[in-house]
Amino acid sequence: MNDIREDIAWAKINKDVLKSLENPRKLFWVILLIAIAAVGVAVGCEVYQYTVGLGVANFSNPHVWGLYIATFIFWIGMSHSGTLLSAILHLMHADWRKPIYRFAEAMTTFSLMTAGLFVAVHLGRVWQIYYALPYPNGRQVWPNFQSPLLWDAMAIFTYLSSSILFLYVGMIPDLAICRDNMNPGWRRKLYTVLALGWEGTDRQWRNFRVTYLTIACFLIPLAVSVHSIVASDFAMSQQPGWHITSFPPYFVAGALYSGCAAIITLFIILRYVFKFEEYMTLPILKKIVRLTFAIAMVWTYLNLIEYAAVWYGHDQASKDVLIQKMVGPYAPFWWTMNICGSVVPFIMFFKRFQTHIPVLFAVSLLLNLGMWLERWMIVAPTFSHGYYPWTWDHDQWPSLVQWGIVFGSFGWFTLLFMVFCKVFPSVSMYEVKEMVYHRSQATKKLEATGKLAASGKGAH
Amino acid sequence: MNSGSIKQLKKPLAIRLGEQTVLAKSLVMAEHPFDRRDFLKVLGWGGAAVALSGCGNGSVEDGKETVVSYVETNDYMIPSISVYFNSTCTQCDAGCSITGRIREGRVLKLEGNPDSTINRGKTCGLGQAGVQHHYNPDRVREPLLRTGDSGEAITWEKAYALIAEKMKDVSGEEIAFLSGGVSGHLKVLLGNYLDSFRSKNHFVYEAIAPAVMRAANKKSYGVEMPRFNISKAKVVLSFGADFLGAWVSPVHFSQQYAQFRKGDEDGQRGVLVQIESKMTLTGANADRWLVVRPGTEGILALGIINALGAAGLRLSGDVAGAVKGYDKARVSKDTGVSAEQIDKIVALLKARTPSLVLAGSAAEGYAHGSQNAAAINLLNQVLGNVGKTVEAAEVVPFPQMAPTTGNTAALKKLNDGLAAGKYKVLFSYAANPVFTAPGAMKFKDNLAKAGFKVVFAHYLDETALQADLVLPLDSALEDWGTQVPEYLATCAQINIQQPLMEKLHANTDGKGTRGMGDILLTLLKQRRAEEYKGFADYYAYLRGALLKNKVALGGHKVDDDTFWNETLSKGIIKLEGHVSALSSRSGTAGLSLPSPAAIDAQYPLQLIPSVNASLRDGRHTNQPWLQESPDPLTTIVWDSWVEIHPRKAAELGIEEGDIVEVTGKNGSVKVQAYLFPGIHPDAISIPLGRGHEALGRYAKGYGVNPFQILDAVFDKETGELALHETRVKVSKTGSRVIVVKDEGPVGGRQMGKKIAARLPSDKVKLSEEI
Amino acid sequence: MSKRHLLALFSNFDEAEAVVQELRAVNLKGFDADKDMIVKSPIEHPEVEEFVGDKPVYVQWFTLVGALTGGLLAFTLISASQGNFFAQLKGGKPIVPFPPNFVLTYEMFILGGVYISVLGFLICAGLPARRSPLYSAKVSEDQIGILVQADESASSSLKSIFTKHQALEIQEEAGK
Amino acid sequence: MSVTSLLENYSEFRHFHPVDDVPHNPYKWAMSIDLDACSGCNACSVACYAENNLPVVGREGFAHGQAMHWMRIERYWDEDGREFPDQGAQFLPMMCQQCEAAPCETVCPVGATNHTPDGINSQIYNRCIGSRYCSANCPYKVRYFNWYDYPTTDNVWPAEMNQQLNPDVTVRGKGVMEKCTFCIQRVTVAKNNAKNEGRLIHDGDVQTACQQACPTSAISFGNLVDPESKVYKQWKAQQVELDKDAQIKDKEEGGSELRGYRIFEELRPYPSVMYLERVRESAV
Amino acid sequence: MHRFLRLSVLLMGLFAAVGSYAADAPQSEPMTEDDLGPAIEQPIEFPHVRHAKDMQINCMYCHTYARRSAVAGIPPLQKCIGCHNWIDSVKDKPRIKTLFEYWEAKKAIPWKKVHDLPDFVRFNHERHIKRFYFQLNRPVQEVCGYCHGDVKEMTVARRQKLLSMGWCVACHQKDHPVTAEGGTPIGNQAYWYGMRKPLIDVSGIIKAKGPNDCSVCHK
Repeated sequence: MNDIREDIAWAKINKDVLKSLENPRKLFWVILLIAIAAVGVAVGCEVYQYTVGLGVANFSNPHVWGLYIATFIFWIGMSHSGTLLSAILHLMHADWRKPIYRFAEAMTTFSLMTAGLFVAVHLGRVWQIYYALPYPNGRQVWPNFQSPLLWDAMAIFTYLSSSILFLYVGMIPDLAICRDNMNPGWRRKLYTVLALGWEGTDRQWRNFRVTYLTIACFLIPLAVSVHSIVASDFAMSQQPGWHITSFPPYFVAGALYSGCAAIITLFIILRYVFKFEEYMTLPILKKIVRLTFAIAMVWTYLNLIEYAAVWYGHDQASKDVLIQKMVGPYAPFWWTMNICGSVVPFIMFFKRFQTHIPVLFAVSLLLNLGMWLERWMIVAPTFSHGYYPWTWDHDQWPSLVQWGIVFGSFGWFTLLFMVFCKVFPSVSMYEVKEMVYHRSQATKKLEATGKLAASGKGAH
Repeated sequence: MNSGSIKQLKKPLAIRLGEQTVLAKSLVMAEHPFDRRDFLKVLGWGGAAVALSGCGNGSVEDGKETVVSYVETNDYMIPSISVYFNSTCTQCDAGCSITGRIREGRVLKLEGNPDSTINRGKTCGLGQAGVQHHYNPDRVREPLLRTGDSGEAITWEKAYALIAEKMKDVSGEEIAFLSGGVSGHLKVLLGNYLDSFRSKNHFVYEAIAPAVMRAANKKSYGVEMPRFNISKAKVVLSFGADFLGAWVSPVHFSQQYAQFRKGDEDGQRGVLVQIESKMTLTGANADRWLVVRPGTEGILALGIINALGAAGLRLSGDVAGAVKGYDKARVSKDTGVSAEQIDKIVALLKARTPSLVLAGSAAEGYAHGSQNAAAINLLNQVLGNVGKTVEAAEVVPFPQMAPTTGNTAALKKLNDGLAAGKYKVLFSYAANPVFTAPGAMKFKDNLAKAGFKVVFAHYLDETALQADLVLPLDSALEDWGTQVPEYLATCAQINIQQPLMEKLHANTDGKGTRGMGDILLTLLKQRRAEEYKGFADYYAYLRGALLKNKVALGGHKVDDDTFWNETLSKGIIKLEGHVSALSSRSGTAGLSLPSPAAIDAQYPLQLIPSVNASLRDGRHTNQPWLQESPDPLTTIVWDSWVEIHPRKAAELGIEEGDIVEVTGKNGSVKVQAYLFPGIHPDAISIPLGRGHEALGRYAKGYGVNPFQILDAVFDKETGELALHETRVKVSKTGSRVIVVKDEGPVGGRQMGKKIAARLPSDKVKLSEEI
Repeated sequence: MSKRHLLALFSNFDEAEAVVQELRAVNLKGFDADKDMIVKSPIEHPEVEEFVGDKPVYVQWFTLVGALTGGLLAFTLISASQGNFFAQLKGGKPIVPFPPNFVLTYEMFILGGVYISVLGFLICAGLPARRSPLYSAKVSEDQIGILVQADESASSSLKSIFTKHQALEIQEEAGK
Repeated sequence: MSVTSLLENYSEFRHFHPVDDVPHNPYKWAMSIDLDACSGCNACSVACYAENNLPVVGREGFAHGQAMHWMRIERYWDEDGREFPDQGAQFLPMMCQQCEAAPCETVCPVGATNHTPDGINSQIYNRCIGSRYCSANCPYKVRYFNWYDYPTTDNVWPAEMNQQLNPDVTVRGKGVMEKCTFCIQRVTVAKNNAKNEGRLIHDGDVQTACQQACPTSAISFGNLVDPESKVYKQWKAQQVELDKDAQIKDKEEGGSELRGYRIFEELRPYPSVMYLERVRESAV
Repeated sequence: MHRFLRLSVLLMGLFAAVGSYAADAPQSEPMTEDDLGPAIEQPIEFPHVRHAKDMQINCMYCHTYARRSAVAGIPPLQKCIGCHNWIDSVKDKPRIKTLFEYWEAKKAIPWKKVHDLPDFVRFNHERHIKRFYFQLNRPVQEVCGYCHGDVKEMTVARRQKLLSMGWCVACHQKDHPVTAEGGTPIGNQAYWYGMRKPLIDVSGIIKAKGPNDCSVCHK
């Protein structure tokens, strides 16, 4: 279980990472094709739904939202990992984030892009979506700024564009590396343009540092606000099971949780596919796993406190919804959700499994399943068991169209992510250099003061 | 913009229409009798429907739509402003007067005519759906002639010629004319037509008419249809009379019911006790709904009389004799109503007067139905309600126009005649016996024995499909006519039916639809050309006929045109009817009620074919609003169901949505089960009206037709079909469906929430309310 | 007086620092260490800023301005549009309700902050920039480059400073 | 200038209603429904179909819970475990309650549903983009979404039936939310007529389709700020006020003689429909 | 340093400008006031110029429904004939001949809609005529011209105004006098639309805006 070698040659870092941009292996194409096929399924479903009407998704009149909104929240939640790794850990000077934050940020961006599509997919009249945009128009009407959906739109737009900027700004030095090492061709032109003439001068680095830090500072409250606003879609409403004070922190914790789980999944995949064993080392994985476990416990706490508050409170309607989740038609999903979210993470408690890749891969998928179910279990049961008993419906099982689009969204994400990995370096080269440089400096200092033996290895 | 929609519906309507509308036109009318219809012409004012454009922003699109203005018009015809014409609803026989809202020549909606004493501006769901009868896409649009197995569209000329040819040498005995209940001038014309052949074979058939009650009333009170003053009663004891749903004149009774509940005079709220085996809409509104063993309603009535006597009410000798032996213990055993409950009812009846006892079809649909009705009427007499809450109704002083009420005995007679091959020509109008006759009667097979079958039809219903010649009829909103309702509310009245818009299926090239009156007139002209040559059409006939009796109709002071136009604008002619006194003798003669039959081991359950307020006997099933209007009690739509009591269902292992096979002696139907607490455990109920094999796109293939499996049992006295006398067994088929209904899976429970709240009557003071 | 550029590459920061210290101390005609010297490095190395000299960063001012205007803009825009002709009652709330407007103001505050920071970064860092006359791909790999510009006359002294500190490579701009 | 307008009218824009002295002037449309009179006959529901161009969704649609009945009649059974419902059933006509503090209005992202100055919760079909948030937030679940394009779907309105459609009411295409509007088209016409005559609408000038049809006259509709109107009198007699969230009688021992209540008052949407409790005879 | 401050101030100014433009845009006039609609071919090329300008016929003589109905209406053919029957001088003109052909066949003339608002819009001619013609005593051609442009100069009418929602709204948010000298107040103007106070200008004229509630125009 080796961490990154401190004496690794910087040139080797460049070489190793740039290798991931070379022509892909067959496996890549196979996965890409599968992803495209999945997107194709979703596009087909959407075209069908667009032409015929949302009825094909099998919603009913009290039960107006379904998997689309659930999956929307899921993807929004997924996006929080990037911010967590990049911004929060950046501010905390946790240098182990450096080899992995790039793909986490990419994940943020792409899951937001995926989530954004669900807004459109979900709308009854998507062709009128521009009605929801605030811009001066010939109708002289503005959208309703009181609607949490509009806050959502605003927050997601802010988050998406800020994340893209964050990703991009943080990538500029690497783009310069790519530019310097590419053979002439479209890629080189692309990198040349995107690198903006970065040369690593002191002035550039100086401003870069401040900017990066500033954006990181902004992103953290933004990320918290985004998911609490998504939570307020529900918490601001009046419905039993939604109108819960602890929803915003609960959502944020859930978001970080699912994001971390997804990072584990992608970490393992990238490590395997691009042979990044030297950078995405097991000690780093161990740290992510421990972080995930911690967040899992936070989430579990908030989840239980939500149930407890509902149970303890006097609101019979909310209580009914909770009971119905436990024993009603959604019970299998609800229990799976709780087991995946709160019990499965205990596997990560065992040291032996903290670096056990197959186990972790399975665990991370289960966690994500649990988190996806969590969103569904927030959205659906309230509809089928709201205030008004007359309209309580039988479980509205989503139609194949809904499943198809949800399925396709995973393909869409995979597609975006895979293309990204082949076009942009998915490990931050300059930051890894920084990391090994600073670590070696620290080691040197320790050696000099003779404290190495006492404190063990590593200066982080 | 329908300027003045509501304002005009109130009082000024008649004046407005009377003075401006019709008067203005009347100047021209003499020369062009058809002008009346001209200004109902559909005006192409843009598209018929206003649509939310599917895509895009709905921007201004110049030059795409066409505006068609009138060639000639009257001042009051203003585009985008509605005009209102009065007519009569023909969706059922109650004779409600309606006001049609007409815009740009299209009738859009039917409202109740506030001047009508029957419905006083109100309508029921069935009446509202009248426009869907008119605009129905499945209406027959041209005369159809059967050639072998297929039909062929022919012209009216050809059709008339064909009838004339077929009628050339048939005797009056060989003609049969089957119709639903008819009244007014149509009845006169129809009678005259049959008369021209010296035929007496007019079979007036209604599948669910209160014919047993008529006979019983005649016996008990001396009139067939007295007036029931629900609003004056303090207690209504109803033996299966669904007067809020489908019984006699539901809209009128509903209003009375509302007054009865409010206690308009003294603030004392009326109490409704409903006694029946299967809960009807009225039962659901009762303060006390008593489930009774099917067929034992008469026993209970006699038991109540007995108990009343025991409680101190003076009974005359013959009554006391008749009810002797109906002591509480026996009655309670026979009917399943507890003695305690009988005591409560007796106490209630004694405490509050006047009361009203109603005998409804649920009590009468047995082989001893007449006996049941007589026993129930006897209760009314004993309680002294006759003359108070049961009053003599006024009668329209034109007996030739009085309604010919339908019954099922006529069907039996016709069926027997058909089976014997007696008829060479059969006409059928406003009846669908192939659908509504009990399967056991084999009507369809017998019908084939008739030589030439002419069916006057709006739709290609089951009977029309068997016809040799189908003649398409105008809808009620396109046709002229007069009607005399059977149940007259406060005064005698003749209802006017007039076109509310131009014919939808125009008479071009000899095709299109025609009014029944016009057809009869044409047919009559084939026989008595001289007598009827003065009448260009039914409109002219009607106008002439009414003007002839102008004085009797209350128009002695005005000239013909004014009278005619006022009549049209009002839509009703109110008359001084004559009243015959009710007889007060108690009808105990011949009263003998059989003990409840032992349960048949093979067919243990009593089948109650229930009458749904909106579908009735199924003639309106093709109106999608009615199909989608949930049954009030089960909230099921678009399908049939069988109601089973949960206890029975548990015994049989049946759950909601199980497809069960209901088998009787005369066949079986497969239908979804619905567990319904409001039914006697020994009975099951299937609603009538669905299960069409024809009729149209909204009716065909939805549900089952319980008429099919009815046994042909008849009431012993009147010969009426005993609808409730079929015994069946129920077995599971193993397949299941999800019942399509409006109520959620909690089945109409409020789950502890205050949604539909209620109070006991001693907690409210209705007299202080507004 | 034409200026000429020199680029020297070093293998580690210690030597680069020494060079820089020396260059700042040296007094050459037409060479001002504050203006004419640029240190290029493959990684962000905060120490570089220290030894290169006090050069303030202004990005945070952009951030402040951007965030404040963003927030202000949002609040005015939203309140004004709510109070414009389409003043519509909704849910029994005032027409210009504060809580939702604050949420949106907050979002726009961040949006403005981030956007203008990036804009400020580009402006302050002089990006997008044209490539400087001397550049080596080694800088983006593992070497530290020091780019100086000075009068032709000074180039030899500069060169000597570089060589003294074991410059791996010295590039010289071709003379005009 | 909207900024100017904002500054000029700032205090108005910050006004709360209905806590204001006069919630709406001169009109506030409201209803009262007497459950003791309602017989559950469904006439109101069919009348609503006729007046408001409601599509018939057919058996399949209904099975999927996609029915469009703006006015639905609910039937409740007693829950005391009797074998037979010997106190009858309870019927409740349920339609949009036109809440004063409507939960649906605030959440619409495009402002397609607003409160009109006369207190009707209006639905602007063309503005709707179909996010269905309003329905999600409605405690009564009385908002209905067009899951399909009913106007063009087979057999909903074949060519002939098209002609019955009310030109004063938009035919909704797919993806649009709709609900009971208190027959706003009739209100508009009545207002127009009243204006022409230089007066306010009198009680009875405007009837909703359901009210007009109702055979038992269980539904009253009118102007709640007009002391002459029946609805005003009924509300007053029952001591029901728009901005109350509970009935006094519910707090008293042993109940009182008042029947008025509004559904889910405790959620404080301030519904504009008052129901009068059904009465059951205590003697039997 | 100063450079950056200057830049910041500039940026702030730019933002403020954009912001206030955006915030005020809904209140401003639409960009194209005159938006000439497409030329429309009508069954008869009706010369508005002859009738309205040369003959000085009041618009509402023919479009008689405008003052009592939501739609202005096309006059019934009867009305055209009513006059033209007596005008022998033009009887042999081709347009008049076509007119009589329709009349003799008793066929309605299929006019094309020129000002065709979307179906979900409820525009009431009556209210506008009442407001501006009867109440404020504005000349009829001006009142009709608010929306229809200068029809009296046209042969076949052609759309001259934008008729977009913003265009309608721009007028509704103007302060129009409630009464004019000699005008009669319509209705009991006891209430004001849309949370706005009525405005009383220096000369004491009460002014009010048009209704601003969505459901007034959208059905």
